[in-house]
Amino acid sequence: MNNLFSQFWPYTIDGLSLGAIYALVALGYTMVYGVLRLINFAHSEIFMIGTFAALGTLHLIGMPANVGGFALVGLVLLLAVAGGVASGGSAVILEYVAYRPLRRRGASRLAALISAIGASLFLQQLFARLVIPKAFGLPKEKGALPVQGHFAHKSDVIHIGSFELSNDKLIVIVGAVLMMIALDMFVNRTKLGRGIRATAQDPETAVLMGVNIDRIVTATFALGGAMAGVAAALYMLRFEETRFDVGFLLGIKAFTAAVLGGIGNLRGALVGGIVLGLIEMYGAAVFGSQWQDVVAFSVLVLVLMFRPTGLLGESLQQARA
Amino acid sequence: MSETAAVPAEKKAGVPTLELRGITMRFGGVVAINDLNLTINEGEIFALIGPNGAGKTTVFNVVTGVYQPTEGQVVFQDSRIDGKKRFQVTKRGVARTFQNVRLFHNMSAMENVLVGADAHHRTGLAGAALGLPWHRREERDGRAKARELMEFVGIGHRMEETAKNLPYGDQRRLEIARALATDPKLLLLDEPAAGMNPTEKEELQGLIKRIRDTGRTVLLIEHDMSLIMGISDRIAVLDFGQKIAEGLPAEIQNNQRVIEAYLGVPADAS
Amino acid sequence: MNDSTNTNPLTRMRGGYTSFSDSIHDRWATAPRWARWVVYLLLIVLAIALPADGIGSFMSPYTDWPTLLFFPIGGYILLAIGLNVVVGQAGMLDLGYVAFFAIGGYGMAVFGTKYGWSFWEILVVGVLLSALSGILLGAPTLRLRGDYLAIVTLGFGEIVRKTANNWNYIGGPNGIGGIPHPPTLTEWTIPDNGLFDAIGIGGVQPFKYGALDGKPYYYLMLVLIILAIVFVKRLEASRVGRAWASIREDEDAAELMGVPTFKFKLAAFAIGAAIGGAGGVMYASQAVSIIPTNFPFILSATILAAVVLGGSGNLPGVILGAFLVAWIPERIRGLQEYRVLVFGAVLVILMIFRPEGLLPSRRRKAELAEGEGGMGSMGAEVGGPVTVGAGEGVE
Amino acid sequence: MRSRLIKVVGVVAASATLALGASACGGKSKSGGGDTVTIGFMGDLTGENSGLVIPPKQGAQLAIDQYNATNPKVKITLKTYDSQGKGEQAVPLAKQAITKDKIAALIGPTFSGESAQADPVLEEGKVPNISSSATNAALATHGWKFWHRVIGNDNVQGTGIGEFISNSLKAKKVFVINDSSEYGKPLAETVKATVTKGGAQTSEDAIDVQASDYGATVNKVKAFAPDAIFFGGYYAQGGKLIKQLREGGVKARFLSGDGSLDKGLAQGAGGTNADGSVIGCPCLIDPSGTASAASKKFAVDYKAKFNADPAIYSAEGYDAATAYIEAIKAGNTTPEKINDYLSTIDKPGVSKEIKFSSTGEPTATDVYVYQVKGDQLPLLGNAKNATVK
Repeated sequence: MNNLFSQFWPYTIDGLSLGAIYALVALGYTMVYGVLRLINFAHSEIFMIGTFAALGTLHLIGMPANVGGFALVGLVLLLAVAGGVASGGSAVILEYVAYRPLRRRGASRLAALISAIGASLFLQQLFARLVIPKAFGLPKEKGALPVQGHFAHKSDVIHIGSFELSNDKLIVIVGAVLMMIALDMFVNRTKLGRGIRATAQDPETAVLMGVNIDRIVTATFALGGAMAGVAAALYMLRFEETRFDVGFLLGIKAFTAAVLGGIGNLRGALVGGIVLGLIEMYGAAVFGSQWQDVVAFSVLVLVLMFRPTGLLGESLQQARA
Repeated sequence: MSETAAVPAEKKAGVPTLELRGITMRFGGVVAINDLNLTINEGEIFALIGPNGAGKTTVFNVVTGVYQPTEGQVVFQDSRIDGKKRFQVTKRGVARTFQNVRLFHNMSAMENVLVGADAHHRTGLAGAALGLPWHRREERDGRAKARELMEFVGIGHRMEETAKNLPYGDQRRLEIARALATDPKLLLLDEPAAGMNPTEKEELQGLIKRIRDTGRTVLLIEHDMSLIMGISDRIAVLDFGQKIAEGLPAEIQNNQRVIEAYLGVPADAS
Repeated sequence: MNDSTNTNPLTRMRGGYTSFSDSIHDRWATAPRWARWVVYLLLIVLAIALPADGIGSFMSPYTDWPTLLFFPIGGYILLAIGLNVVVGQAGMLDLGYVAFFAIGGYGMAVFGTKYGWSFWEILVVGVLLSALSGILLGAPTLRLRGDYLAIVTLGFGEIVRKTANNWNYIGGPNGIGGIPHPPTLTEWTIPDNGLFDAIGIGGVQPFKYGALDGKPYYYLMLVLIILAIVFVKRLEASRVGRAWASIREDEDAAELMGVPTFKFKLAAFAIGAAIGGAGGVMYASQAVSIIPTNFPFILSATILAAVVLGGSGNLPGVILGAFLVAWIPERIRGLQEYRVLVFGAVLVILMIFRPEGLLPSRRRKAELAEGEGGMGSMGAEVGGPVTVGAGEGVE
Repeated sequence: MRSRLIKVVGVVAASATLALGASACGGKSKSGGGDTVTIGFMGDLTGENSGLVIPPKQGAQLAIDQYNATNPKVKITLKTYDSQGKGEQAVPLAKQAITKDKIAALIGPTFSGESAQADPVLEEGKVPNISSSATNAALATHGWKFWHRVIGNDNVQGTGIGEFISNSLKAKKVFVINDSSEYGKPLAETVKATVTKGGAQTSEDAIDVQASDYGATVNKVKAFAPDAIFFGGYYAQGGKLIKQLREGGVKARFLSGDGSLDKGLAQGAGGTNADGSVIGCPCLIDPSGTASAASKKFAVDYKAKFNADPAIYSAEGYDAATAYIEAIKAGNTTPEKINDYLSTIDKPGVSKEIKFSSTGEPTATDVYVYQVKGDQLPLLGNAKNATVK
C-alpha cells in the first residue's frame, strides 16, 4: 500500500504506457472478433513479427545509438511503418493460409481456433529455429533467447516531484492514442470502414448490400495487424529487446483487455487496455509483482460478473440484437 | 367462408387459468406492452391477434419468463409465475412454440420430443451414469410418450429423421409435439400456420382442437383470420402494445377499432 | 456425401475419406449387440498388449513407450474425454482446463505428502475437490456466453498456476516432491508363458507401482479411461446428454422446453473438472514431484486441440485426437528442434483438411457444416441468439 | 473401395509421412560389444535454456573424447537425451535410457525441476547420476543413493553471495528480487536471510519471466532506495531488469547468481548499464586459465575442440564425466559398481575437488564471483575474499 501512495505517479505512468500497448494489440483481437467472431490466437505472433521488423529496420539503418529528442520521434515513426507493414502483411497472409480455407468450408469457429493455435506455434518456432538465428547470425540454439537493439536515449521530459515522464513513455502513450483516433476515424468515415462495421453487425445483410466479405476480412486483418505492428514499434522503443515468444503473455493480456472493454468494440479495446495496464501496476504495488496477473484476471472475472459483456459491451449486444 | 364451423356453441363457465394483470413491458424508451389485462379461461382456445409489431410475441415472452415484465403480474393457476425461471414456468405447465421454428435442428425428431418429455423426469447424473432402474423406466416411458405424441400430431412416420430434414409443415408439428411432451396445461402457439398450405392449415385446425379436447388450454398468435375465426373461443386484439378489443370471434369481426387497426387507419383519428 | 463432380483432387480425397468414415459409422450403428461386444473386447485386448516392446520399438524409438502410454498419451486421452464433455457435448469453450488437472495433481501431492493418505483415498478426494472447484468457477461465470467464458476460464487456469507458484504452503515454485506411488495391490506376476508373451505382457507385475516400470500405471490409466468412457457414454445417451445437446443447439429454446440449462451446464463443468482432476491425481502419483510449470496454458490449448482435431463430441474421435496430439511430437523426436514447428503446421493443415475433426459425430458434423458465411457457430457464442427477445425482438 | 482406401491413406499421409520420415533420420545407437560403456547426458538440448546445457554437454564430450583417444580397453560413448528441461519428458527418457539403452551412468538432468521428477526413476533403476547444474537444495534431501552433483547448491551459493554483499560490499539496504522460479526464489530467499543476519535491511519483490514491463518492481526499488540489489533468476530477465532499473534512475549495485552468469546479461541491459554488476556462482568459468593449471589446460583443449571459450558449467560437465571415467578406469563398468566408486572418489577436477558427501553433494563449497565489464565476465575471485574495484 505504502508503495502505491509514495510512487503513485510512476505506477500510473507505467500503467498507462503498458496499457497503451495492450490497447493497440487488443484492437487486432477485437476487430477480427467483430468480423469473424474468431479469437485470432496467432495475433500475438503478428505482434512478434512486428517487433522483429522494427529490429531488422534498426539493423538496416546501421543500428543507431542514443537517439533522442525529435530524431527519436522520427525514428519511431519509421519503425512503426516497418512494423505496421510487416505485421499487417503477415496478418493478411495468416488469414489467407490458416483461416480462409476454413471459412470457405464453413468450418466451425472452434476449428479455426485450433488452426490459430497451430499457426501460433508454427510462427513462434519458425522464428526461434530459423529466422532469428539466420537474421542475427546466432548459433541455432540461441534462437530462443532475447535479441536486443538499444537505440533510444531515454530522458525525462517532465519531472515534477515524483511525477516523472520519460520521452519513451510519452511517445508510447501519445502514439497509441493517435493511432486509436486514426483508426476510429477510418472505421467511421471511410467506405471500407463502414463495410467493416456493417459486416461486424450483420454479415448476411452486408453481403446482400454488396459488401465483398473477403475484401473486408482482408482489410480487417491488415488493419488489426498494422495496429499490432505499430504497437510492436512502440514496444521496441520501451523495452528495446524482443524474443520469439514475446507475444505470448502480451497477447493473452491484450485479449483480456479486449474482453474487459467489450470485445468487438474499438473504444472498448482502448478502455480495456488502459484499465488493465493500470490494474496490473496498482495490483503489483499493493500485493507484489508476483500477484500482478492474478489480480488482473480476478478483476476481469469480477467485471464480467457484473457486466457480462465488458465495460463498453452494450453497443456490441445492441448491434447483434 | 367457414361461417358454419365458427363459434362453438358451448361457452366456458370461465375458470381462469392464466391472468395477466396490468402488464407493462418497456425496453429502454420503447413501450412494447402497455398495461395489459388478459384472462384466459381453462379449456378454451384463445387467440391473440394484431398487426405486426403489436406486441403479441412479447406477451408470449412475458408469460414464458423470457422477459420480466416492467410492471404487473402474471398469474397461472392461482400462483404468480413472473420472476420465475423459464424452465420452471415450463414445469408448471406452460409450453410454447416459436414464430420462427426453433427446433434442435441436428437432433432427431424423437430426441427433440424427448427433450420436452425430460422436463418432468428426475434422473440425475448418478442415475444416468449407473443405469439405475428408474432411469431406464423413465427412458422407456419417455420414448413411448414421444412416439404417441408424434403419432398424435401426425409425424409418426418420421421419428428417426433429423429435425432439419423434415418438411416445413412437419417441423411446425414437431415443435408442437415437443411442447406437448412437457405436459402443458397451457400451450402457447406462435403463428403455427405460418408457411403452411391450405391443406396443412386444415389439418392444423383439427390438431389444435384435438389438443384442446385433451383438456389443455391453447393461447395462439395467428395472422390467418379464417383459421382464427374457425377455432377460437375468444379473441383479444393488440395494437401498439395495447388491448383494443376482446370478445367472441363474431364480435371482433365487426369491431370498428379492430378494422381500423388492421386497415392502418388510426383509431383515434384526429 | 461424396461429391464426384468435384475435380479438385484434395476435395475428392476428403470426400473419399468422409464417405469411408460414414460407412463405418453406419455399419456400427446397425451392428448387432454381440458384434459390438466383440469389438469392445478386441479393443481392450489390444490396449492391454499395447505397451509391448514390439509395438513400442516402432511407436516410440526414442523414449520409454509404456511411460508415454501413461503420460502424455493416456493422460491426454483422459483429459480430452473430460474436456469433450464441456466443449463437445455442452458446447462451452474452456481454455483453462489445465486448472482442474493441476488441482487434482496438487490434491494428490498435498494429501499424499502432508497427510500420508494413500493414492486410492486421494483419488476419490481429488476427484471431488476438482469437481467442487469446477462448480465454484462455473457458478458465477456460466451465464457468460462463448468467448467471454473462454477468457474467464483461461484466466482461471492462470490464476491457479500463479497461485500455486506464489503459495509457499504448497511449495511455491519448488512444487511438491516425494509424492507417494499408489500402494502395491499385489506382487502377482503375469506368468511368462506363450500366450502372454505373445502379446508382450509376460513377466509384468501389473499391480506393483514403482518409478521404473510404466506398465502398471498405464493399466491403471486404462481402467480409469474405460470407466470415464462408460460414464460419459451413458450420460450421453440419457436425459443429461440430450439436455447438453439441446443447450448446444439452442440454449434458449432448451430452457423454454423445461431444461434447467444452468444446472446442466454446471454439471458438465463439474464432470469435466472431475475427470481432469482424476488425471491430475494419477499424474502426480506417477511423477513423484510436481511444480507449477507442469500446468501451463499450452497444455489447455493442446487438449483442446486434441478434442477438436479428433472430432469434438465424438468419443472415438476425441480419443484418436488425443492419441495423435500426444504421440506425434514424441514420434518425431528425430526432427529435434523442429518438432514443435512441424506440430504447429500439422495442426493447421489438419484443420484445413478436416475442420470437423478426423472422426466427427454425425450430428456434430451437421452442425459444423451449417456454418454460414462467417466462421459458423459453436454452440455457445456471444453473437448467437442472446435472448429469445433478441431473436424475435419487439414485434 | 480400393481407390477409396488409397484416398484414405492419402489423408492420413500428413502425419504418417512425418512419422516415417522422422524414424529415418533418427538413428539408434547400439552399445556394441562388451568393450563399450554408454553414458547418458540429459538436459534441455534444444529448448530455450539450451544455452545453459550445451556447454556442460560439450565439457562432458571433451572429457570422454580425450579418454577414448587414449585407446582404453573399455571405450565410452555419450548418448544425449533432450528433455527440453521438462520433467514430463525427462521421466520417459530416463526409463528408456535405463531399460532399453542400458546406460551405465547419467550426467544430468541439468535442471532442478526435471531432476525432481526423473531422479526417482534413476534411483529405482539404480543408475548413478551426476548433475552439472541442478542447484536446488531440496534435491539432496530425499536420501537418494545414486544421485550426485558437482556444483554447490543454492544454499551454498546464496550464503556465499549474501556474505559477499554483507562483508565485502557492506551494503546496509538490500533489495531482493526473484523470478518466481524453483531456482530463483529459494536462492533469493537464502541471500535475503544471509544479509539480514549480516545486519542489512531488506525488501523484496518477484517478477514474471514472461512479462515485459518490470515497472512495478522498479518503482518499488526506487521507493526503497537500496545500496545493493540481488536478483535470483536467469540472465534473460536479469538483463532486462538492469536496463529498466537504470532507466528508472536506480543506481544501486546489481548482483545475481549463476543463472545470470552470461554475456547475455550485459547485452540485455544495454550499453554500460550492467557494468560493475557482480555475479556469483558455485562454478568456475575460467577461459584465461588463471585459476589453476588444470583449468588452463581445459580452457585450451575446449577452445581447440569447439572453437569457443568454456562457458557456464562446461567445467562441471567435464568434471562429471571425469568422475565416471575414473570409475571406469578403475574397472567398474556396471551402474552399481560405478556408484560405489563415486562414494569414494577423491580426485582434483577442473572446477573443484571431485568428492561427494554421503548425500551426493560436492564437498567443495567454493563460490566464485565475477564482475561484468563490457560484455565480459572476468573472474573476480572467491566470494570469501574477493573485493570489487
